[in-house]
Amino acid sequence: MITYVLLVLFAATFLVLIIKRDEIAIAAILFSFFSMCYMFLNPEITVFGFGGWSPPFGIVWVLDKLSVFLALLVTGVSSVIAVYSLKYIKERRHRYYTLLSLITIGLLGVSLTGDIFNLYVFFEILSVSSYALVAFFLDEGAIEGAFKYLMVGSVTSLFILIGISMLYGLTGTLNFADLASKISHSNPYMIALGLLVAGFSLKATIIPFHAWKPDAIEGTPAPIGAIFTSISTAIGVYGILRILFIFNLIQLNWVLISFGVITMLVGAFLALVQVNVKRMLAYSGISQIGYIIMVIGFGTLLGITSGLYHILNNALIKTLLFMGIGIGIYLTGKENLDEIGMKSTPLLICVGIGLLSLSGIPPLNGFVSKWLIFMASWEISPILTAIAIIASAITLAYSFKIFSSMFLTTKRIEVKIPKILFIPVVILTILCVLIGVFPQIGLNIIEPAANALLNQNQYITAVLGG
Amino acid sequence: MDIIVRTIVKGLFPFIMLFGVYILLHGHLTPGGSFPGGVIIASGVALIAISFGLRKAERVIKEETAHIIEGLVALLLVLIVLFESFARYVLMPTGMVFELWSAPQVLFLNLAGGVMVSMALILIIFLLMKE
Amino acid sequence: MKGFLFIICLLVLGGMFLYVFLSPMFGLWERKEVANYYLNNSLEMTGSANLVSSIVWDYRGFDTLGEETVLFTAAVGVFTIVIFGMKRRK
Amino acid sequence: MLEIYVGMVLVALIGMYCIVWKKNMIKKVIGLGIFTNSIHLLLIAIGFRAGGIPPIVTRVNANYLALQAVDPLPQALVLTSIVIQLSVTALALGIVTLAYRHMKTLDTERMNRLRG
Repeated sequence: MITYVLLVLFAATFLVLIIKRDEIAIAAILFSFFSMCYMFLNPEITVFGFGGWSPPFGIVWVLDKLSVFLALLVTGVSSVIAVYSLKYIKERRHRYYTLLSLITIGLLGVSLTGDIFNLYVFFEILSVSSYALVAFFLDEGAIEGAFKYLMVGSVTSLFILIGISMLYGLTGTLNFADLASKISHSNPYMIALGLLVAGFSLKATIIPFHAWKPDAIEGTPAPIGAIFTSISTAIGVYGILRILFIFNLIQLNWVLISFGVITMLVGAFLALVQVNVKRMLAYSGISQIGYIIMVIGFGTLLGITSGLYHILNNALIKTLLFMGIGIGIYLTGKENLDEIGMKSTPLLICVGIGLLSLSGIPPLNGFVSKWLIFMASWEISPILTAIAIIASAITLAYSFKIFSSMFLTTKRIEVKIPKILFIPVVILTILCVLIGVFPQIGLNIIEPAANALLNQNQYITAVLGG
Repeated sequence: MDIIVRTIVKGLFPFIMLFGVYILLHGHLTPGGSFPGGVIIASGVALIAISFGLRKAERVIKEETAHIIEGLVALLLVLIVLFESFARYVLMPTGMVFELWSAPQVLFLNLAGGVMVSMALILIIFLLMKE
Repeated sequence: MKGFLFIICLLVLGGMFLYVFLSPMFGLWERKEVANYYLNNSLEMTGSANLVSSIVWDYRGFDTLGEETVLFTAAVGVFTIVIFGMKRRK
Repeated sequence: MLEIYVGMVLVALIGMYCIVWKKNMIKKVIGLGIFTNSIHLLLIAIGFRAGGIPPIVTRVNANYLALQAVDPLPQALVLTSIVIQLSVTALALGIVTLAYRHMKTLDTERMNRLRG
């Protein structure tokens, strides 16, 4: 089943430039989303060896609940964005769609792979195509931001390569399950772990590595900004989770908690002072990732569940906000806060719902995961809950700032929103409200994923035991 | 570029190409394979582009054809690698070892990979040289 | 002053690397079960005399497919960036 | 073995220093190349074996190859990572040529001031 998904996706990327029709790429991404939904239904872990080789000798893709949940999220968001950018991108659209489907392949590959070097190769596909997309709009800001992102990104992915070669030197294998059974918690392994986590935390934009994001997002078109803030950060967090899963270190660790808290606060404060809408959303994405990293540092089942739930919600909200504001930028052509006022009630409702759920207002999905986060942090120590509440108060402040500047300012222009741009926004708004009102939908997706993360030997026996 | 470089490049070009194809074809017997072979072929074309200018190099291979060849060969590569367990029946490793046909699958994939590498590099060289 | 500080933390990083590389268990052939498997029976399974090519294209062919797409991405990416840069300047 | 690893770490540090500290864009790209090549050196050094022969099977060394040959797996990883480094450098040089066309300078310091 996986080979058909990959065949369709690879064929789409290679044929869009030749056949010069973008619908192939959209159809391929949608097909991969539906097949991921189908994959999610069968309960047990499926293992697929490429070329028919058995796990430690060939490359293996392992579809346990966590990977399929992330693949579902990734392909879902990129299919919504593929539909949205059909109208949003006006020139050079074939190249845009080639790079978009390459990003989808990279994200899908990183989330489903069971081999550490294959993880690096797909992480590199993802990075190289996002370097190209960052420099898509080619004014001075984009070029400088793209070059900085390229330099920082390739240095950190080289750190990942050093970590991989250390692990190969120490254990002699490249397969996740084989590594997991051979790793001991002695010092050399900890240094390799540190390098790998540092490499992945760049994509997840944790504080020391977050500088590239605002400049990069300022230069990219809005749909790609949505991809960067929502799913490529989710992949960074997933990389950290998978590495800790291999090292069997999913327990209370104060390093992650402190990084999460710093990222949460710094991201929220910086978001408050921004003028450019895209930069503000970028910083807000950074602070949401701070929540997730803090909660993952708890290592408890409730912590992991709330972290994964917040990844899902953050992806939905950020994509909704970027697309809603993208419509504003598309119509007014400007990106600063005080120039994208619009007079259109349907858009007001959708972006309003997105902003409300960003700041965690009860009936919506942001509240559900924020509530889980507060409960998880209450178990560990009340101070963390207090900090989390302060950060979500700041989130409320800057989301109101966006709302007022877009819909309540005096100078608003009469607009008519094109259909293709508006349907994805409506779909995501309905999804946000649905998950907010019936949180059980999200839970029965995320509960098995959190359990899959916590017991490692089930994974090992599935892959190696056969 | 001046006349000396042009005559030398004109003389060397066929041998560079021949050597690149040789490395490509014998990827499974001798060291080297799809990447060194592809790079040597691309460097031959780059020599032509540098010394004779882009118009002459376009006569060797145009940019659009490079795109099309790269897309199609990549598709072929995807088909074989993804369905490798079936492809192995067709491209069975024949009994004879150390001859050209000893590993048809590795040979075929080497060729496809080499063509893709050389087409991609030619594209990048042409694009970076465009004024 | 900042340069000096930066060189210090680079040396610390290098020291960490060296600590791992020179640790006793690093690169021992007893631990390399996968590599010994390739050395012993890759000629029969794939028929190719060059073991590195047999790994690159047969055992880990999917890695090389992924990496050909990286090269394809670079070609498309440079194509996107350079062509538009020129048109805009005219 | 000690001198290979020490050499690799030194080259890696030089590469990192060059990436971070040099102002000119092209020098940063060269520093990236140095850093990547030091990692390839590391990968090959992991597959090292005293008195090892290249992992190519010939009629002569068919029987004693398994005990003499160097480890082929890191060499396959190096092939892959060389091509990845090639594509990152190609993209970086694409961006550098564009930056020079737009802003007539390759010095990242002045580029920051230009953008304000």
